[in-house]
Amino acid sequence: MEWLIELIISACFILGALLILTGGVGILRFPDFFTRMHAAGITETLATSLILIGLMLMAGWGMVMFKLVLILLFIMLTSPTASHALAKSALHGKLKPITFNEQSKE
Amino acid sequence: MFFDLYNYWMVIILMMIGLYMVINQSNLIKKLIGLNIFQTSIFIFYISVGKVKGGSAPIFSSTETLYSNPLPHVLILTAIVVGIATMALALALVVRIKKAYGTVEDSELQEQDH
Amino acid sequence: MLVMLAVVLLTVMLMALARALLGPSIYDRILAVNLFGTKTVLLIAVMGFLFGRPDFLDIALVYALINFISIIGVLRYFEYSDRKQIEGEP
Amino acid sequence: MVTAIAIARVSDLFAAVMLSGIYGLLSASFFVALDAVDVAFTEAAVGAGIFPILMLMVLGVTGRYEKIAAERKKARVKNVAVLMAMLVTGGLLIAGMLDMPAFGDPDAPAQQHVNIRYIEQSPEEIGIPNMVTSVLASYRGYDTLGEVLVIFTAAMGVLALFSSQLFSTGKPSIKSEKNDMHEHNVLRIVSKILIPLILLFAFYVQFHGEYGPGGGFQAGVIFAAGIILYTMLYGLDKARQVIKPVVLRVLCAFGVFIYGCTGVVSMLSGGNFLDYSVLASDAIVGQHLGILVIELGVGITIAAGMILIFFAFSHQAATQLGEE
Repeated sequence: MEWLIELIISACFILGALLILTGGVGILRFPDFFTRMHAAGITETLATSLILIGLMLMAGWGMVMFKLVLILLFIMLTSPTASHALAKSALHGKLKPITFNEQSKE
Repeated sequence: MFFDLYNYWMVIILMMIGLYMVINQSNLIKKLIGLNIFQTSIFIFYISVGKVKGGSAPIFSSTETLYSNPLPHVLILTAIVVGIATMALALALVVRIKKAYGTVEDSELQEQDH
Repeated sequence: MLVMLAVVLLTVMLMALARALLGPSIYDRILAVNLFGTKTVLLIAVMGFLFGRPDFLDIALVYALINFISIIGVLRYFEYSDRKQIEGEP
Repeated sequence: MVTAIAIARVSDLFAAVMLSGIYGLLSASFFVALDAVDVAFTEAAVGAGIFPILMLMVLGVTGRYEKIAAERKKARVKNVAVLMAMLVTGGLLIAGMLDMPAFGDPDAPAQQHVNIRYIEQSPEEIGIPNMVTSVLASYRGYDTLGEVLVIFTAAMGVLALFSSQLFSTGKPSIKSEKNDMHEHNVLRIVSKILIPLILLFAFYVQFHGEYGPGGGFQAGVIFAAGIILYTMLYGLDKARQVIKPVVLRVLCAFGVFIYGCTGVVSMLSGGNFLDYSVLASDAIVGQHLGILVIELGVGITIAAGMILIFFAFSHQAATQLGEE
């Protein structure tokens, strides 16, 4: 049983770390704002939940676990909302020259 | 020797950046941001003085015996909140200046005064 | 394991910082700040476990909240002053 | 930590503010690494939350870009002079720093004096685990009283500078509708869920400050942040209906009043000013009571003061926008 939990924890951490790294590379390398946002937004939620779940398994039952669940809940709620709002206002604020490469790519 | 004191070097660098911004930027808001950096460098200085190697956060627990110094924490804790309050006051002054003079650039302000 | 995680988080924070410095548009910077904030939450949680004092999680919680609030605030006032600049310079 | 250099170089003020937000986050995580949990708490809420928001509101009033073109000519000489001044000051500081004890040295002079007493005696004398709180509220009660007064005064100063109609409860200002973020429906719904949680969390921080990181200062700021979120999403007028500025003003003074009264009461019951041990028959219970009341006073003042400052700025920005 112990080794199973250990295994899950390490799997969570490694996956999370990989995802975060992908997001980081994405935010550096992608050409325009919306693709960057895509890279950041997608990896962020999944990686965060993976890492937090790993930490939860590490902590076991108790107050710590409860707080981790709270953090996870908050991040699940706020991070997509913030991304959404950001994308929306970037789309609305057409005054900034945001390069829209979609047409040319397709 | 130099590596033992690295926190102080960082503090000095930050402090000089803040000083540079306060002296050399003509925009009043930029000056305020510089002031904020200066302030933070002093916070870091206090906190790093209070740190004890191997110590833990100054909240009692049964497992820890060595704690960092709580006194600088107290001072800085209040200083941060006081800092934001005074910063708000300064910003209010900037807004009033903008209203009265129509600009927040230092040089233009001086021209208008003469 | 935890150390590895912390190092990865720090790397990504550096990347986000680079994006915030380079960022051609203001939205890029906001995005980078957002990413940076989330990573800080994680880093603090991990650090709490690393130092063996999980009471630190309170701070991570505050960060999650404050990060959200500041993003919203930035967005709101950015739109707001943009509108003003449009009105001011017809 | 070298974010600061970048801040100095960027001329777009918005970018500078965003960077200073990052800077706040960074320095807060630095504080965590240095064991200053309570400080990190405050710096997180203030440096990364409230400070950028206030800055942005002011930028909305004063304009976004700084003017650089005219400055460049004479800037050369000035730059050299400033750099010289910086080098001299930096050199002096470095010379002074060489005598400082090494980082993290447990035998440093700063670790030798009152600190030992605080660490070793405070569990017996005060009876609460968080040393920062016990030092803050009990040993250094005078300082804290002074600081709360400073914040109170600053809030009053901001109000005095914006001699506004913030307190006229009658007609709502005319052009507030268009700032209400009506288009962000998702935001409004999510925030509706979040705001009660934030306020609840603020209370948790307030009353948990004796056992974990937290206390009046942090709780006040977090509470204010919750209200600020509400104000940003629903507009100033709605928020003013929820919390009347007049009430806030009274509360702001009331917090200081509670604090001072605790001192006077403890004096009347035979102790020194702000000596809580006499408040109850048992010294430790008295200390508990005193710290609880005082933290409450601090929390009320900070929350009310911050919200007042925010309201004042937001009102000012709205009227300024209307005038142009």
